Amino acid sequence: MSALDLALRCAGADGFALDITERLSLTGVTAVFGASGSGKTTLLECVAGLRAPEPGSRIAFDDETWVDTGHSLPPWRRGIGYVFQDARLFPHLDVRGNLTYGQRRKVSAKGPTLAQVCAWLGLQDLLHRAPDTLSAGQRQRVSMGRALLAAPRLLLLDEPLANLDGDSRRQCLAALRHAIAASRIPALYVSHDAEEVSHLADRLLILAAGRVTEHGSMLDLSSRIDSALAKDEQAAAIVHCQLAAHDSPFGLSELHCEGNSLWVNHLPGEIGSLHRLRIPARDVSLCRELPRDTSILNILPVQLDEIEPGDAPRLLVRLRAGEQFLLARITRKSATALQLKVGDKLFAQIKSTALLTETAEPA
Amino acid sequence: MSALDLALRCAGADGFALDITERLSLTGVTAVFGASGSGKTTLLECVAGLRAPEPGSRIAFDDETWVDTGHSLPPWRRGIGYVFQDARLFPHLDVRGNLTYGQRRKVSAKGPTLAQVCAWLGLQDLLHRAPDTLSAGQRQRVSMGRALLAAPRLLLLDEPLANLDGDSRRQCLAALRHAIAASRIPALYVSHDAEEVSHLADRLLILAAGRVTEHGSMLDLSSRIDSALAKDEQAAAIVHCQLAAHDSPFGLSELHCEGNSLWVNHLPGEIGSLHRLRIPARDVSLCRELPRDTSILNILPVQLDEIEPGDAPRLLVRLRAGEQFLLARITRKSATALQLKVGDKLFAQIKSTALLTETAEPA
Amino acid sequence: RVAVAANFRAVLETLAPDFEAADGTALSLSSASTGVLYSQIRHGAPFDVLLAADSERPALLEAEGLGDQRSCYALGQLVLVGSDSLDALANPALSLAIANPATAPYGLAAGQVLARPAYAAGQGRKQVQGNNVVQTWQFWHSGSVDLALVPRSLAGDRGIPVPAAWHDPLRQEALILNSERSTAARRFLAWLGSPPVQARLQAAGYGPCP
Amino acid sequence: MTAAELDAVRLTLALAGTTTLILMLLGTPLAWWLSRRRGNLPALVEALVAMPLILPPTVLGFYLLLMLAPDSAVGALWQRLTGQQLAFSFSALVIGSVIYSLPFVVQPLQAAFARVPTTLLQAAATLGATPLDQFRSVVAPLCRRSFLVAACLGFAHTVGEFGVILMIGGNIPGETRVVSVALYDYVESLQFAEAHRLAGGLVVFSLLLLFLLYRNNGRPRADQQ
Amino acid sequence: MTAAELDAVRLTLALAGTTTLILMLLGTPLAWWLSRRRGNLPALVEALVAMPLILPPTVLGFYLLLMLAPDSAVGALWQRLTGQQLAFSFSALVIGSVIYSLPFVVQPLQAAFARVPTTLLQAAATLGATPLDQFRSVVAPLCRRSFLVAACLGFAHTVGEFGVILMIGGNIPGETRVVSVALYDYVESLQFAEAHRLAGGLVVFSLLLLFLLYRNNGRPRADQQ
Ligand SMILES: Nc1ncnc2c1ncn2[C@@H]1O[C@H](COP(=O)(O)OP(=O)(O)OP(=O)(O)O)[C@@H](O)[C@H]1O
Ligand SMILES: Nc1ncnc2c1ncn2[C@@H]1O[C@H](COP(=O)(O)OP(=O)(O)OP(=O)(O)O)[C@@H](O)[C@H]1O
Ligand SMILES: [Mg+2]
Ligand SMILES: [Mg+2]
Repeated sequence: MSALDLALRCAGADGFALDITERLSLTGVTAVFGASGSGKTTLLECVAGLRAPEPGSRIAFDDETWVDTGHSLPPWRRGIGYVFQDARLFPHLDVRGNLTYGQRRKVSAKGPTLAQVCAWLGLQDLLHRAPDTLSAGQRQRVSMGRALLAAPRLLLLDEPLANLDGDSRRQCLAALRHAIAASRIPALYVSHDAEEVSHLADRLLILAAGRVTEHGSMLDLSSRIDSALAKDEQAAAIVHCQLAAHDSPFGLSELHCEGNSLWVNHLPGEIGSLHRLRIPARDVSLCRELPRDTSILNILPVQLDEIEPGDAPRLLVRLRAGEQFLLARITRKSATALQLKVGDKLFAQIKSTALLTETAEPA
Repeated sequence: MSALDLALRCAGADGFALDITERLSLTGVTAVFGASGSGKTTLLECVAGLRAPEPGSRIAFDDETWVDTGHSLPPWRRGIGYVFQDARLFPHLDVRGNLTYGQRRKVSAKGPTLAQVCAWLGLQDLLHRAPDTLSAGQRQRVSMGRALLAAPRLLLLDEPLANLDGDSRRQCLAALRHAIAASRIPALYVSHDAEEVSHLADRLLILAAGRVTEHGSMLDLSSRIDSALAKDEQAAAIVHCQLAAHDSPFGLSELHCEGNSLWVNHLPGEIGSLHRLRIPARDVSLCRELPRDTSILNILPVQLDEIEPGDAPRLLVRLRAGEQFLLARITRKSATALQLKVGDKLFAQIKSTALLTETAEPA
Repeated sequence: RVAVAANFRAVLETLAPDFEAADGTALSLSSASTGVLYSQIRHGAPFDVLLAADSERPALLEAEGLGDQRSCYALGQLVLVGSDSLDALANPALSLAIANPATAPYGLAAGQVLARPAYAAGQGRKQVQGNNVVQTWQFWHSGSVDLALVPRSLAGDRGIPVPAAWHDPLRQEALILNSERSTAARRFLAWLGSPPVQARLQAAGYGPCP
Repeated sequence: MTAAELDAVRLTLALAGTTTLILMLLGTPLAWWLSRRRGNLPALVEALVAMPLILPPTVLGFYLLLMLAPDSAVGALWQRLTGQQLAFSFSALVIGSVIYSLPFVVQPLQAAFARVPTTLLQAAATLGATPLDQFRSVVAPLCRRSFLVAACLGFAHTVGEFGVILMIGGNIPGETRVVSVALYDYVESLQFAEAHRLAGGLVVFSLLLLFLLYRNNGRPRADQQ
Repeated sequence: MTAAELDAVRLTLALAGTTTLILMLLGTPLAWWLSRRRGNLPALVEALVAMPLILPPTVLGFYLLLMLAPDSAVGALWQRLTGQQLAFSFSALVIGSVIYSLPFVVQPLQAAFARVPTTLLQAAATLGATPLDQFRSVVAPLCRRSFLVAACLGFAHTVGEFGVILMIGGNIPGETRVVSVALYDYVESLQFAEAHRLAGGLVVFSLLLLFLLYRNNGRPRADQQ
């Protein structure tokens, strides 16, 4: 399996140093997460060859050595597509010129067409515009299109959706997912938005002060209550399900998960296909009795597996549903009132309106 | 009452034209909302005097005429603080030099001190750094600090938090709220994030293709199911409550709202003080019977007031609780199953973990 | 204040201390080409005496009423450097440098020499023009040309003289300019014309005025 | 070094220094104006500024001489105001050098000013900086290197100039006889040893000066944004 | 215009054109190198490039003449290679003009190159552009105006130059007698009417050319970022 081997050290100002020794699997999307100033951009720049790591560092992409002692493959031969945090459009070219800049220089014959990318990102009407007449969101979308059109072997995305409103964001996210899935380009994706990440990412790399604190599959990490991810307001579990039926009149689909039904927004796909669902911990509540006459469609029998210790006002609990796990965030007050303890049999209520988020690829 | 009077026309590329005739009240924060390219930045630039609107436009700030036929007060005499979408730090000055640039030129004696601003925004360790050694989020925070230190009469914020991770975002949001409340500077705040906006804003101005589609108080707009806001995934109602008790052992506070108790994260404040709570529609579910033995602490008896028409898979319903309103987003399937109709008496379940968000000012 | 043609400056500098010692008047030498000096004097340059490299421009200045007592202070002598014989002028294979006939009297004289029927055979040669005699000499001195027609004052004893009859006389004339120091100027010219000084001029390569 | 040469050096430094100072004072606002305006008038002014480049120095000097002579308007005015003759004075040299070297100062400054991002000026304006203040606190530091280049070109060119200076200065020792003219004199009077010495000194001195200047004012990162 | 003047004009345009072409070809990579490196060597090279500014043209011409003469290393090599003498040839004029005008081309280009944001070059590199390609597709278009300024300064200065040209060219009609030399001759030989005519023609022509150039190449927005 292809992988990106990193053994990196790269110092920044004021004693900051990125220090990473890691093997990143190169299928699908690896999300890079971390606080402001934790070294995400530095990592991407080292991988792109825009910043020189300290001597002794090594970067290898598949069997190709990119950086080693006394050797550094220049950026223009690494075959990467970089979407910068600032869009960095060429001010002397119009949107079309910017979009096709990489396309005209690409080495592989693959890659989407200009028309495709414009349709995905909604750029059709902007082609003749100069970059300085674009709004910030428009610039960001052009920058994404430019990287996609270069048909890279590795995508590096540095908060590409930061300046976009909800709708554009969803549209661009869909475009990215599509492009990545269609051309099977691996990607490193920096984002501050856990929800965005869970839509897209297969693996997660969490940085703090220049070091990797966690690295693993989205699935594993997201069902743990002690990961950095769990601290986030957007903490969510990911479960595998099978598409069981479509309920067209109501625009819903029925999924089977460990023998139970889950109703979610209509999913494209054939009956029997496998899907991954993201279930935010804050959308899950617990009852001892099966609730009736409620607007909540999705109720799963679960067993309490683990309770986050500590005396914060809110707790994360891990729930076992068959072979899989859910997370629920509840108040400590409720936990006490319900006298929750490990092993309890409970019902987890999940609002189906929250279950709208299928993650990256059919698992 | 002080107000910003706008009668603006400003053309952009490709037939785009900002066209606004509106009187914006100048107390607290007015959020400016709208899709990418809808003219938010254009509006702010016209107000700041960085872009010249077409002849015939008028801008008046309180009794001061800023723009009128044949007259335009230059930007440096408008007393504004502008946080740009791109940070626009001065590359030849270090962070301290950037922060104090406006401070050294301010006319009023008011405004926070350098030390205060650094503490609010976490800039203490960056003071001697050059802008090009900062991460994107750090740059954005410096830019905010620079605007605050200029002690402006009007703050213009163009997505100031776009590049920040969750924690920094919360910290900066708190800093902004604090600065705005302490110095009573009115602000226009562009954001794509409904949640961010509801924390901060008192009023909302929604733009689409250069025109105002909605303008009103956050409270009014957020309880309507037909507003543009309601379409957003983050749609939420805002309710007034009174602080009734603190439950220190569990880190919660009890609020009274129309005779019912609501448990929320511990709120600073005295018993009896008034608060505003944001209740996201997606966190509210409905039952016909009072649920028991559930982890959901907040259950309000409500009456169904209005159901969003149409046949989308999900509906927004408006619920009356005494004199106030809640919103709930449920599937059409549930609505049908529960046979919901206007006038029904129901129970609204609200996860208390979702109720963490007090809005801008004590109402 | 003496405005002196550039090619006479070096000689005058060696003589100047003598005059200053004898007369007690300090000399201030300003040099440029005669053409430049002419323009400057016409536009108010504060000089007392002009030592030109020709007779034409002092005459013009006198006619314009800017000075008087025009007199010849030295006679130029043309020599050929780069060959032992004047016959070399007939050889088209040898390149030649002369001063610009349009601006320099030595150039004019050189042109007259070359116009002699005896040297018609040399017509096809490569011929370059110096802006002035010094540049002409530098052309030859740097080795860029084979021959040069230059003043004897520059060539020293290296060249072979060209008979003076072959060209118009190269009268270098002085002019007393209108200024309050004209008596000192007259003393200077008298000193310049005195036999011991004239003898030293001849040693430096100038002929006596007729 | 002889006393006369020392005189010439002193005079050269005074001339080049004064000229550069005036050039910077005059050229900066002119370049700023040119960099922010477009249209026929600025294009014409720009072309006019470049004119001295086209004319051979002596010819330019000749026309300047006509302009500054006592019987000209400028010369007469000067004489009335100061009681002194303008042509063949140090002031005339300064005027000539300023005109002659103006393009060397204006052009690099203008190119630099034109590339200062408007966005930064806008940021400064919103922070209360008037246009003059914006120039002082943003444009000037960002264009530090171009100021250096402009001053160097202006200074060096004034030092090296001699056609104009010879013509309107008159090569008067201690008054208008600068190093370049002295050097010219040496070469013209075949005093090659002296010429080599003076030229060598000039070259070594300038080389050292420029080297130090360029080394310590490399390419500051800040200039690149 | 007389035939001789026409000859001189033709020659001047050929000389200035050739020189500008060579200057741009030579000066561009040199300026690029200087703008991207810092240290002692670049500072020294930068100072050396500025040297011709310091020396009076005739003096510089004198040294160049020594350098290009048949018995010098350069002159001899040239003669062996081409069979022709270098001094007093058109080629010599070109060499002299190139050396003399180099700083006018290198300095504005260098200042412009130094201000191209590295971030844009990085973006180009990630899109597959080699350094040469980056230069061609990003730097060159962004510095369009500075190229114009550099070429103008180089061209104009070559047109106006005459000290060096006179010295190494030898004022040979039709071969090395350019307009500036012709103009100088007119002034020197008191043919003022002709001088005025030629100078006037030169000025009007250049003014018109520069005016049109500057007007149509105003301050493009793209240059400002
Ligand atoms: N060019 C640079 N030179 C020196 N230090 C730098 C440079 N760029 C960034 N740094 C520092 O290195 C650290 C990591 O910066 P980096 O840009 O990688 O952070 P980041 O994780 O991308 O943050 P953000 O989310 O704010 O973009 C920060 O402390 C920053 O100040
Ligand atoms: N300088 C300009 N000249 C001409 N048109 C412009 C200019 N800047 C923006 N526009 C156009 O005007 C419209 C409004 O742009 P504006 O920047 O105000 O949008 P915005 O609402 O701020 O968008 P975003 O959320 O993407 O920043 C867009 O269609 C944009 O392309
Ligand atoms: Mg970053
Ligand atoms: Mg915007």
